[in-house]
Amino acid sequence: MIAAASVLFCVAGAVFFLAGTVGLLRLPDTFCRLHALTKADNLGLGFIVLGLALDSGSWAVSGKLLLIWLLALLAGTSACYLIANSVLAKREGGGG
Amino acid sequence: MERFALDAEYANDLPAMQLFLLVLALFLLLNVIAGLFRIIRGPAAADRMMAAQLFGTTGVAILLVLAQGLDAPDLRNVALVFALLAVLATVAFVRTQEGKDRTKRREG
Amino acid sequence: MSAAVFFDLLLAVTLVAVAWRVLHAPGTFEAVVVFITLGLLMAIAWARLSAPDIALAEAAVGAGLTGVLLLDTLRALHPGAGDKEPVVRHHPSWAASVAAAVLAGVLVLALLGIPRDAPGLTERVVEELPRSGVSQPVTAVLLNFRSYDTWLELGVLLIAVVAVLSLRAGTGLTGVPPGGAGAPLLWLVRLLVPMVVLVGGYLLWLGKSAAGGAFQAGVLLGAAGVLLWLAGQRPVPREWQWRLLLALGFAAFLGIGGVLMAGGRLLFEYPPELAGTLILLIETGAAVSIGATMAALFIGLHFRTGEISTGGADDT
Amino acid sequence: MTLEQDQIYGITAMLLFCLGLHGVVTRPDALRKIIALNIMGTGVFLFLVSIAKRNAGEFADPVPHAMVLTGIVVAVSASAFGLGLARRLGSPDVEEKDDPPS
Repeated sequence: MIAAASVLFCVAGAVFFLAGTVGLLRLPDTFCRLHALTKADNLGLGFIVLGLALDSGSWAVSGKLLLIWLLALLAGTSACYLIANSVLAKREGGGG
Repeated sequence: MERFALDAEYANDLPAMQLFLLVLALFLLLNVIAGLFRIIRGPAAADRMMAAQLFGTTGVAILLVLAQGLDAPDLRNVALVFALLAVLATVAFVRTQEGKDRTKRREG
Repeated sequence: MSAAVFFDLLLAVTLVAVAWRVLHAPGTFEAVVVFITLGLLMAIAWARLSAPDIALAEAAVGAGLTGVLLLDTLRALHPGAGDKEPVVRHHPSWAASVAAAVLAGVLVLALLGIPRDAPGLTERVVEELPRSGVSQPVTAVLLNFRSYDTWLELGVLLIAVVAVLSLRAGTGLTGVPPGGAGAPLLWLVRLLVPMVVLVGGYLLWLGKSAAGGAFQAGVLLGAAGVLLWLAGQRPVPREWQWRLLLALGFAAFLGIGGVLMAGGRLLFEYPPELAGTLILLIETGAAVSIGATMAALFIGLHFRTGEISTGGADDT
Repeated sequence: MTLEQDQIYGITAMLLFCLGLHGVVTRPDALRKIIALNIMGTGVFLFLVSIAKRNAGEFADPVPHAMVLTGIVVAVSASAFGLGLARRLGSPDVEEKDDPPS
């Protein structure tokens, strides 16, 4: 039962990563792509972490996985913000 | 022929969960490879940097999956370091872009 | 074909293709970003080859520091480039390509000719491991069995810093970083830097029994310094403090080796009951020095961007 | 003949080394030369680690691992020095290309 749930969460995470990659490749505009990127970052890794934590069956491992997810969340969100900001600044400042 | 621990992996007699985790890692690696095309196509520097950032997160996922699949807990620390420092290149990129704008303004 | 073979083959092909693209991308910025990706893929390769210690170092160096150094230098070389990509005229040479291909063929044949059952040094290390003071074989090799190498390597790092600093007018490391960091960046750095230092200390402690140690910890400390500089924070150490931090690892080796020799032993012949403590001492010094070196190498390159207080002749 | 894992990565190592060497010789700009040198180094490291993995029992041969670990840190220091030199010399061989808008 737990193994099934674990596999299910991991597959869900993989689907979000796939969605992020497809978005990265197919979406027409930089800002749209930023949006796709954060989705994949946050949800894909979150689901995979959840699945792996279930499979590990250890609180210590689960805690570490959660910490890694939170750090990746922080990095992804701030990177997205910083890049969007720099693109905006360039559009306004450079007029192009 | 004498077989060592690793060869069990190559000989395709893994437990189901480990096999699933390896396939999952493989799928995530394919995602990175597909994403490489965005870095190659660009067009703007920001697009390339963003794709690199996405790879950082996918890399964290691959390492975590491998840590479990290969039963190598040390790899979780590698993922931890990646999660911590993935943003470093982006910060450097953003700061150098600002620097460019400053120089341009000074010249213009 | 099993999933593991397929994973390795796919990763191997990707590594070669990515390396080719790094070298042949028309734009230099693209080359740098793809090179950062190569670092990530290498970390996965190290993970597959049961080398988590190297994966840790690659994660910190390849994905962190090298990328920052390259991006920063690209900016310094093409300051007015804006969103334009610097493109380099490149004349392909058939002779060089053929020569490289022939060399690759010879090397691959030689590789496949290596005998498969050569023992290597694993057994010797396992034999000596209980007397080394640590339980992690790589740390035992680095800080006990082959401590000469590690000691002299710290000397090489010291020389590298001196070389980088000698390239510019001032010799100081107390320059002013680029200003104007926004509030979100400052917030991020305030959150991240203590965590990076904490994880560095964790890896240093871990080194005696699992993947980790002075090198991984040191590179993380260096990355923390680079992050602070990028966020516009002035380096805290004064001039003499920089020198102390940079020399600490080399000096720790030298001091402990000297004491051992004075006590009638060989250089770095640790008494087995003290070996663990001595190794931790040396590793702490080495981690601090490696961290200071990595930060100094980055900060030391800034003779054009940051206004250097002691020199500044090169400032644009 | 089937390839073992260490041979897959060993061959990759050789190819990376030769690609890097080719780059060092043919690329005119200093920055790309330094990157090419790093790829050569990566090839050497990968070769050493793949050799260490050959016949690995409980763990891989730790001696090559220790060498590569120091090697990575020395490589980044040498690269920093090379980049410093490149900054001093400038790069005259560069022309600007317009980037299409995003």
